[in-house]
Amino acid sequence: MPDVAPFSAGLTARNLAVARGGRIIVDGVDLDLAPGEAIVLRGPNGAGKTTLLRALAGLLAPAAGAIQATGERVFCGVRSATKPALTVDENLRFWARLYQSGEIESARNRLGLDDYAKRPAGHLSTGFLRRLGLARLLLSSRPLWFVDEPTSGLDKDASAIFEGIIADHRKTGGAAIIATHETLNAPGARQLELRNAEAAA
Amino acid sequence: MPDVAPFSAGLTARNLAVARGGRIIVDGVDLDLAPGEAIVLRGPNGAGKTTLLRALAGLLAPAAGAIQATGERVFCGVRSATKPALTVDENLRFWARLYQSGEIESARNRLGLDDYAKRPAGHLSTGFLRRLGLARLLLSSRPLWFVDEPTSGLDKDASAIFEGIIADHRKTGGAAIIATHETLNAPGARQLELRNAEAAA
Amino acid sequence: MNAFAAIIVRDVALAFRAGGGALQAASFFALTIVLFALAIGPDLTLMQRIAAPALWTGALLATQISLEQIYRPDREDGSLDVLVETSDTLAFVALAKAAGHWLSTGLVLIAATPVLALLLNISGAALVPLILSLLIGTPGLSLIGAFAGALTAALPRAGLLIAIIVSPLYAPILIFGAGAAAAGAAGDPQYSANLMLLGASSLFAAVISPLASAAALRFNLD
Amino acid sequence: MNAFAAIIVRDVALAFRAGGGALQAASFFALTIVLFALAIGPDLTLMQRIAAPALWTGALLATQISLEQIYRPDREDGSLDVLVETSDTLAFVALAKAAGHWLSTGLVLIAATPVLALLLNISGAALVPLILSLLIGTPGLSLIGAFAGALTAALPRAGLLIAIIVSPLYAPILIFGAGAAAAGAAGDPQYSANLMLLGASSLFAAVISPLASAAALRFNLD
Amino acid sequence: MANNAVKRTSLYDFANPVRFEAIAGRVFPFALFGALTLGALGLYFGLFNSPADYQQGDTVRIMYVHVPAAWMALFCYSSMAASSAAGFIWKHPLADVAAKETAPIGAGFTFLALLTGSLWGKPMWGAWWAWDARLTSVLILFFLYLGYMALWRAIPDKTRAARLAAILAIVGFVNVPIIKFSVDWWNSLHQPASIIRADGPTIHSSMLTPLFLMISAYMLAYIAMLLAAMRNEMMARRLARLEDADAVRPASVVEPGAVRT
Ligand code: HEM
Ligand SMILES: Nc1ncnc2c1ncn2[C@@H]1O[C@H](COP(=O)(O)OP(=O)(O)OP(=O)(O)O)[C@@H](O)[C@H]1O
Ligand SMILES: Nc1ncnc2c1ncn2[C@@H]1O[C@H](COP(=O)(O)OP(=O)(O)OP(=O)(O)O)[C@@H](O)[C@H]1O
Ligand SMILES: [Mg+2]
Ligand SMILES: [Mg+2]
Repeated sequence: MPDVAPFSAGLTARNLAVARGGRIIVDGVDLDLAPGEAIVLRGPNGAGKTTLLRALAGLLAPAAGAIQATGERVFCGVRSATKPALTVDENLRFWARLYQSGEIESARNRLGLDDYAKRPAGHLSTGFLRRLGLARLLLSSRPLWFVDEPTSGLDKDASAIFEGIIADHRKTGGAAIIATHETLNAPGARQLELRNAEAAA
Repeated sequence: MPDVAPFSAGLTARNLAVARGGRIIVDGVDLDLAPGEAIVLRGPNGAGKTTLLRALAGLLAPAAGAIQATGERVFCGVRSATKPALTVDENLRFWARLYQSGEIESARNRLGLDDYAKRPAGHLSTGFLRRLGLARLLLSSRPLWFVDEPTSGLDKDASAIFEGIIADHRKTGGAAIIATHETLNAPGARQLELRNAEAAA
Repeated sequence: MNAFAAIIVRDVALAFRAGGGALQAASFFALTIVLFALAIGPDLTLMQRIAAPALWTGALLATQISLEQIYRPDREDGSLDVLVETSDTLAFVALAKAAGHWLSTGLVLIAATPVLALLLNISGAALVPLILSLLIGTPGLSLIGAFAGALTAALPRAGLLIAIIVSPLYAPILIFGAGAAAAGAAGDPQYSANLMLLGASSLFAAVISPLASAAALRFNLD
Repeated sequence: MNAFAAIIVRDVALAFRAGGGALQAASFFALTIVLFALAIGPDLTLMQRIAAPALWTGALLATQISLEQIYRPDREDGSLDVLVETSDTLAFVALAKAAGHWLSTGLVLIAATPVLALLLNISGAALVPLILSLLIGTPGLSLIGAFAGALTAALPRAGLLIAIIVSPLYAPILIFGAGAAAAGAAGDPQYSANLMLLGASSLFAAVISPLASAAALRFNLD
Repeated sequence: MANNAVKRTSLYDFANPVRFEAIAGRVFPFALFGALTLGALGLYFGLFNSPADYQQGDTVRIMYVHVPAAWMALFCYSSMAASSAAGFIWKHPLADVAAKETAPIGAGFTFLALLTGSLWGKPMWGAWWAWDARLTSVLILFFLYLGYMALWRAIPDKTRAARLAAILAIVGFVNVPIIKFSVDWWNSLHQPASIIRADGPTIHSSMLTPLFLMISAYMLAYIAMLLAAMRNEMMARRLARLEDADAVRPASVVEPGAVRT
């Protein structure tokens, strides 16, 4: 795919509804994301943050409404998308090839994974596995990021690193939507609350 | 097994060393846990918190040193130990039978899972799956708890619920060691820090 | 309900859920026979000659592919920790797991046998010894298989390993089982001798497997 | 290296890692034959008669049990999201996955065939058509199988479904393949006809499978 | 497990790795030399200085390679199981390594028996392979070896691999007689054992001399190969440990603020 110049990157959703397991989870969402902007998505458990993120990232077909994205999108969820049998570097290399971009070393180094480069991902601790998953955002070099609970399992340093990564991403005109329950230091980020968690059937 | 009276429950570790993947991860740990006491275990990613917890819980054989536990132990890790194909209630019932104790309803209700009682665990959101995992602590009605990153993925209400559960557990003379990166409101809990994380080979 | 029963009940329930292992084993069994019949082509006498061996081999393969599911999922989702926590003697847990596996695999295979026997036009007289041999032999398969599953519980994909580990140990049961089925069909006096040896093999497995499995599980917790 | 190659390389690498699927298929194949021989009893003439069908059935079963591993792991660990994100046309991804599967399964099975042919003492003259039929047929098995895997990627344990979906689709390949091997060994003129039909089936699969798989995958991302 | 602690200390006295290195270093050359000379002698007697079989002709000479190999296949599996048991009970690394390194050697002998056997079979039975009892049981034995080695390979953590593989070796060993019996039961075409028999050997003595020369040669070769392999493994492990030692700084519990050094 042609790499869209990050600057023009943006996203709009109008009257969006998303279903999961045959049930409408989120409904009537209107949302605009401008280049360089960040949205922190909050809400109680089961509110539909993950569902909404996946829909905005184009991984779930909307049940109703429309999504318009200028620029390529990357979703980074709770599942790290790593192969335990492959080493950290092998996982990174595979992603770099898929996205046809990114330098492995700089991404690995940025997330403090250098010591683990040759270790199988299956031997990483919770937090380091999370870091490896987040490294994919850097490799993708795509403008629109959708990140689900990035800092859960991360220690203070790693959380700070991630906040720095988001800041840099926005400086270059990238945009991000981040779902989290934790305090996240993202200056000037819009806070968006998902309410009325569905009462289960 | 005979249910040890909670009051007498305690744990001591002397000069404990734990290996993982054939490598010594944690070394020279001396630790005392008295009835009614709680320890919050902190430390950077990869320091060995999970490893230490599993060893103290009796799930990893120590490489050196000794552990003495009076009272039964229960470990609650990041993996929720639930079966996605079984409903919330079925998962709870199975545990209740294994531990030969606990009322399903009260545990389910305490963690706000009532709406999901008849739903397959595989359809739960991150946070609600975590809640289900934590419910096992209540069902076990064992005095010594070892909990790994309990509040990651939980919303504020759920975190508060968990803090309440710990408080009640301590009131009845139970004790707990909790590994976490997040702020945890546990009055009078001892803070322990794991340091000198290994630099990987 | 005590823990022993609880484990069996849960595993059987899981096996019969959508995507569970019970019907999978049965269908794999059936398809093995059907496909093999297709490959051979229409030759009734030949069919009859190889019916018992084919069915026994099919049952063994169907069991083998289900072995990975006995312990690995429990290890991955943390359930194994809970089982270890709550058992004084892990060998009983291992026995319960093996029993659960037999109820949801061996028994199902036996239930499917008559239909397949019809397909391979096995006579009613030949069917009885076949079923009997399976009834006596399959518990041994589940027990030995559970041990292989316990050994490899910590490995992400152990199918290969399990197959290699288990096949030599399965050889006696297969030989006596298929032998009994064939002898029984032919009215051969060796019939009862084969059944005895088959039963002995299963009993032997019932003694060794739980202990060996328990020992193996202890080392697969980290 | 482009994405298409990257996917193949990674899948083959994973398959040959300890616990990977490649050797698993081969050993399952070999053990199927050995166990079947044990079940039949030492009867060389009978074995020779059923060698080709047994080998073809074994190869098909070995392929079938590996199908679940094509897409489900990627779906579970989130890799499938990444594959979808990074591909303009998902059909190419599907083709790459099928190719990777054949390289790490079909090819390995073919490599193992000569040794097994020895055990079933198949003559050299009969071996050539057998290998040839497998070379032409197994890609079809991988392609069709990958489609079944894509359909069931979202199911925790789809072995049953895959077997049921795949077997009717495999029937033609099995019939033409085993037919070709047998005809070739007997110097039967139908040999070439069988091979033609076999090749046609594989080609057909090569056209349909990637498109169908891509469509199926889109519905399995939730 | 309590009494093991006692045994363990005493065992370490007898077989600590360092002393093993020394002993192995001294024994190895003799074993190797003996293996080569006896092997040469055995082959000489076998090929040139013993009668051809009246019905098998010169092909009978394959026996001098084949039979000892077959016996070693069985012997190696027994010793593998024995050292596995020792390693499991006394947790002694040397025993683990001995078991681990015996496996490929035993598998090698097994393969040699299979190979020479089928080479022998071609002239004898007109087929490379026959589903004869002994052939089949040796084939199954070969699978037992493969399973054991595959398990070692699959588990990265050496200590855990040792324990689990030991369990497998022991279970397999207990089953060997059952397998052998079942296969014999299944088929009894192969000629009856004519060397190990209550009424003594029936083979001509001029055949026995080279046979026993070859058997002792195989045994010495096994010892030599085992010692060499064990030494390499021990060194490799020490290297790995050294690498880890400076790479790994284990963590420990400290009260907040204080940093443990
Ligand atoms: C893969 C092929 C074969 C294998 C694995 C095999 C296995 C064995 C084994 C395990 C032994 C030693 C055990 C014992 O002596 O009780 C043995 C001995 C022997 N085998 Fe084989 N065998 C094979 C093929 C053959 C063939 C083709 C012949 C020739 C007809 C043959 C003739 C003998 C003889 C003469 C002995 C030693 C005398 C005796 O103990 O009976 N073997 N074989
Ligand atoms: N695969 C699924 N099938 C059916 N329902 C699902 C599925 N996944 C999630 N749900 C339901 O959708 C609702 C929203 O789930 P979602 O994961 O989006 O919530 P969330 O806001 O991310 O919660 P959390 O903060 O716990 O992650 C929940 O009620 C959940 O039960
Ligand atoms: N199964 C394993 N095999 C080998 N090494 C492992 C294994 N599990 C963990 N480790 C290593 O042990 C060390 C400690 O891991 P552990 O999970 O205990 O850390 P942690 O303190 O829990 O980290 P986190 O805060 O990220 O959860 C890490 O360096 C990790 O690489
Ligand atoms: Mg979520
Ligand atoms: Mg941890």
